[in-house]
Amino acid sequence: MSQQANRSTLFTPFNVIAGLIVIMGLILTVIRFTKGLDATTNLSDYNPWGLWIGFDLLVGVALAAGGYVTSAAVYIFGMKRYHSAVRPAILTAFLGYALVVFALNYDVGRPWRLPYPFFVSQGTTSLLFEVGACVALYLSVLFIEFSPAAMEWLGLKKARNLVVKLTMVLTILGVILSTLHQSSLGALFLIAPSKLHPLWYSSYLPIFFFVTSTIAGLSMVIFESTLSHHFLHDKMDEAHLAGNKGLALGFGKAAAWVLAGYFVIKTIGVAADNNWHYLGTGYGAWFLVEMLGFVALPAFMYAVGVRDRNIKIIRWTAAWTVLGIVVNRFNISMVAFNYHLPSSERYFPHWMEIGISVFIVTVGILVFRFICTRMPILYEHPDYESH
Amino acid sequence: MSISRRKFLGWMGAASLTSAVGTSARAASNHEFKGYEDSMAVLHDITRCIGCRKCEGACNTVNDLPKPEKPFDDLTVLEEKRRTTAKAYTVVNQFGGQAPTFVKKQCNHCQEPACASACFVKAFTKTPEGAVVYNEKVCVGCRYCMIACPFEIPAYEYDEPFTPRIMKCTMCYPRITKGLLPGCVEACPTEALVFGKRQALLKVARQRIADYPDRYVDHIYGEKEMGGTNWLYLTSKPYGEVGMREDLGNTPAPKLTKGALGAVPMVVGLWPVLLTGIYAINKRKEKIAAEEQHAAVDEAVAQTNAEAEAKLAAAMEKAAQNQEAAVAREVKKALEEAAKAAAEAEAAKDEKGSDAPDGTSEDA
Amino acid sequence: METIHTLQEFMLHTKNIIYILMILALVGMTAFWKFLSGGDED
Amino acid sequence: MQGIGKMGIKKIYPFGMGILLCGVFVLAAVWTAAAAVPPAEALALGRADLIVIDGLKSFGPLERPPVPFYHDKHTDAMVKQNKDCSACHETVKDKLSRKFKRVQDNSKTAVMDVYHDQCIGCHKERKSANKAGGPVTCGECHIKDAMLRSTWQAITLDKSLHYRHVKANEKKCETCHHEFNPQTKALYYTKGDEGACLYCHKKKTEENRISNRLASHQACIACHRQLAAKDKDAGPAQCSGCHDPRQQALLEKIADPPRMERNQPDAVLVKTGLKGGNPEPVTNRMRPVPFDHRAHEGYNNSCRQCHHADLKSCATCHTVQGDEEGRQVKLAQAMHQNDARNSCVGCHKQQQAEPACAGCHSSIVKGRSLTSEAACKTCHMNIPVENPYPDESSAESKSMAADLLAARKPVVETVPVDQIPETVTIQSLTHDYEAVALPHRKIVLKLAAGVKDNRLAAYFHDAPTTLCQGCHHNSPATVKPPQCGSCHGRSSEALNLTRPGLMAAYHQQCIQCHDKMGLEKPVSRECTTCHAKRK
Repeated sequence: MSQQANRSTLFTPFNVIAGLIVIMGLILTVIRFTKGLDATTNLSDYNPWGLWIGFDLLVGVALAAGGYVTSAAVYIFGMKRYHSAVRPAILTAFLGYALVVFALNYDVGRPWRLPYPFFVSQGTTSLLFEVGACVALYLSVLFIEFSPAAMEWLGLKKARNLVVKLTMVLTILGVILSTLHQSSLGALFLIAPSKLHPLWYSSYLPIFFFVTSTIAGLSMVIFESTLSHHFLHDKMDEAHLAGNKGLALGFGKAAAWVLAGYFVIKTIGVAADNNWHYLGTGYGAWFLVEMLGFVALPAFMYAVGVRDRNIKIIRWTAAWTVLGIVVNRFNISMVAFNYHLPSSERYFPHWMEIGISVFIVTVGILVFRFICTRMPILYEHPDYESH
Repeated sequence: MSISRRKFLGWMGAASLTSAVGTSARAASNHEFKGYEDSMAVLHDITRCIGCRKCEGACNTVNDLPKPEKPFDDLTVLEEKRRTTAKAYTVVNQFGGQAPTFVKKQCNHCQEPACASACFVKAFTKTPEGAVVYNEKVCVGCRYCMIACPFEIPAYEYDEPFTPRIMKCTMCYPRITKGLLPGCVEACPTEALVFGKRQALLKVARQRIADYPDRYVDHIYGEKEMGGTNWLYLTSKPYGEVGMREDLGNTPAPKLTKGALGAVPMVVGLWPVLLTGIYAINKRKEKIAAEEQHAAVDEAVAQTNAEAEAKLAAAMEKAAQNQEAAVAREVKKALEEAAKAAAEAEAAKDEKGSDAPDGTSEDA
Repeated sequence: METIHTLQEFMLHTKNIIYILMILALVGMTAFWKFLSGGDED
Repeated sequence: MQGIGKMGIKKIYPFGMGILLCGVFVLAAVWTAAAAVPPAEALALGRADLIVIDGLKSFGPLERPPVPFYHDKHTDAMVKQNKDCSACHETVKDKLSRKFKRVQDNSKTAVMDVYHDQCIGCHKERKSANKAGGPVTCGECHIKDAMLRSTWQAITLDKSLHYRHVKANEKKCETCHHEFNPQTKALYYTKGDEGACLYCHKKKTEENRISNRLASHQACIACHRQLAAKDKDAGPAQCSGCHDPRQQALLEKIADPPRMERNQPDAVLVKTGLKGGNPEPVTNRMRPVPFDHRAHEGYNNSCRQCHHADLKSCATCHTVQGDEEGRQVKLAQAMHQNDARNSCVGCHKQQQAEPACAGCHSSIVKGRSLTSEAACKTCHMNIPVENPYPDESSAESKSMAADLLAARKPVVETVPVDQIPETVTIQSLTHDYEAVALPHRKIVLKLAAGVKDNRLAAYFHDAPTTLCQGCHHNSPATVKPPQCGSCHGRSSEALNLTRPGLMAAYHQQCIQCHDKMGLEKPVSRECTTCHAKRK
């Protein structure tokens, strides 16, 4: 993709590695769609969902929450000072969701039937229906929200201005849809109380998932802006470069506060089902690692970073929190799921599954770079300076 | 697609119509659904099972599934613990070494099937006959049903790249609708499996427990589990010891997700109100702020002008007593000052004015 | 419309309707907000 | 572009991939850890002398976990140091206090100090003298949920053991048996009023009577020790001696000890308990039941099997109408309650679990206490006597009981062998397998052999053909019963769920009987062990 962009630096180490990953990805794709899941995954009748759901779907959607969080902050809560963060966030979200849908094609048995739930046979009692509907709608919403950038790039003034008029509606719609499917992803597991370890199973699962999604969103925006700051420095205008610090502080503060709240409701979750005694077990230890290491700790580190204006701490905490989200989603979808089965029946991903996931992430990074190097994401387009 | 869209619309019509007319399912929140009264069921009396695997064989033939590598009269298979797979709708497991107990495992045909509740294309249907049947014509292969099933029954054709199906016992739906017995029941030499109306079989089970109190555990597995199943079990050993989970609870699967699903329309209804409200409030705040700024500026301007005039007046008076030369100089000076002040004020005003549109430009 | 025997069927029926209502609601609310704030907004 | 290229390789790893990878590793580690099953907690080898010291419970909840204490270990240790029980137990009027180093529990602190000072003191002493000692720190004694298994098992003074004591004490019953005079607060003894200790000494100490536990430990151990002191052969004085199952197994058993001498009857009419309320008119009373007391003494290993509260006749408490002295259990119940251990029917039912009987009886519905009218007559013998209801205490009644018992004839003969079909070939079901030739006669003879010497069976199997009904159930007792097929259809049609089809009927009947009788055949559950595969 980016190859033809700049011939002189075609064979930078980054490009070479990315290229290799992409090639591997394509080969694995062929295997997946000719030999089936059996040949490419460790999925079994006991473990029907693996890495492609646990990471590509659950983590993917969570980390793409930056879109609605930022746009809500700026347009609904009127925090204009973060305006420069909206477009990158929207773009990340858009790519995130696009890749989620892309990844789903690998996981489901008959990808071409993915529209069936909406057009052929509506299983409205299923939370997966609800998730599907929201993701589909939100993906289109994100596309529209993102389109102005593309239009500015292509110079479609009229269309661009028209879409910009819709910003408010789209934002609110985006928040609604996100609220729904972010929480419903957690609600997916409500139907299997006998399979998910009591420490992670809770009737509050949907709420937990929604709250964590906002945490993920806030942290991801910081994380992503940090990366852009590092690698796309030359693509950023003063507003973005300047905004970067304020963003980290503002979003860091928010993240810390939400994490604190999350810690509280998680504790209440344990109390609600009286699961205290499980804390003594092996799973309990791991649960505590998640709670203290990936919730309490980042909450504190964020706070520290915000108090003494230490951007470095905030950025590393953001990265750590993002990892925390990964851990949480992995726990629910894989580690604590089927806890009752003997270890011989437990699931661990096949290298090809990991390969595909890495491939998809790489594609994401490449597309992100491709767009940022061309469209007005990290800078404001001269013709559309706001005044 | 066109057909399907027509379907969709038709369904919309039907739905809205019925909702208008009011359907027969007038269910208050405390209403309990009893399932189909005359649904059929199978009673599996574990104490009678001799582990001959005839049921497995029959199941394999009537559903023409691939032949297994070990034949069905090879009982060594029983030694390792098995589950249902895409190639075997039912398996018999052995528990305990001396005087072992044998337990048949297959789809329990829940009265409120978790698979059906979980499926986002309605691929599973609970038929009035009691069977839970699967329709591969719509299945997308998401395998959520396998996640949902508390008995870990549905299996998936992982080796099938293009048309993978979910595979599970159908209670021999095609056969029972023809008035035949399910394959396994017909083949069972000891009637460890008995096929009949669920209500009747429950009576039979209770009677057996009453007649032979020291042979049976006083519990019919499947009467209440997960809201009740159409496959019922009797046993002499505790169910936990013969590989059946006793911690599933009696909540029917749809109830587990009812709350979450119920929250969805509330969000759709209230979020717009909430968010737009917040937005409007912020907008209002900005408006007021902007107006206050304007007011302040005007005042400032007025003030400076006033001062200028005062100065001018004073100067005139002075001039009256002084000679022209001095007068002329004074007046000139004063006028300049006034003009300057006014200009500043104007400048300030412009600045503010230019700020106002910023930011708000997007929100229309 | 034949009687509903299972909670599953009941939820299917009600959710079908609710999903349609939700779509209508989203459209309707937007329109109504426009109408409501028709005066002061530009 | 340059940016990405040059800095990419430098920076992208610490950030993007680095974080993902380390995440994966952390997970992988925990994953496997979480999946692994926790190690099974090690169980200490069971001992019978495990005592849990939790005496402070009487002063409110315990602050620390109770202390597991091995009594015999300490006894042995004392012996080694040639100390005796007095090293730990005070003596109050020539009886050892069962409490440790004290006579009664005065106050919490007092009791606590006794243990702390004495136990730890002694253990420390031993240590300083560097001899084998015990724990001295809190945690070593107060073990939280200690995984210790006690093999303690109550010991019953059965006929054999009782007789050994009778012999050893030259029939001086008063050595053990006594009664209590509340006025004089003294123990005394009256010949012929002996009873089991448990009749008076109950589980818990009551007014004027110490608990059975206390009583037996005081009396038995004291006596055993005295004998030991005079180095006569004495019973055990240590916990395991009486309470360890392995030790109990080693106790000498007297094959059939002579009857106990408590002037009990040989034969007796079960009294109908006229106490409380008028007797029903003579005409519709059940015939009195002659009871072979002597024989039943032989069947049971202790009087308490039937005489659960005292040695009086059943009807004294269990009157016809019921009486609070008998907890309102009516005479009929006391005799017929089929799930009670002490009732006639209940006890007889238990006998049916014997492998020889279970083959048939396990498939007979338990619900009703009696299976046939004939069964009633077996006990309530309906043979003409001039006065069926003699006065209970009269000699007449005694003789009548004897006569009736003499008249009651066990049915020992079975259907003559030549009338038992040699083999029965089951043709009707040949499908996958050849017809089965049932070794019919062999089976009948096997059943007969099983109950040959069983008097209970001999009395209740009231006809030679009763055995046949084990398989030919629900059909008249005859040597030519109707075919199985006449009731059992070809397969279970949904119409009749309660009656198995023919194939099922056969399999259930055969297999269940083989299981319950614990027969070595069939050697395997392969169908072909009974059925020849059809060509």
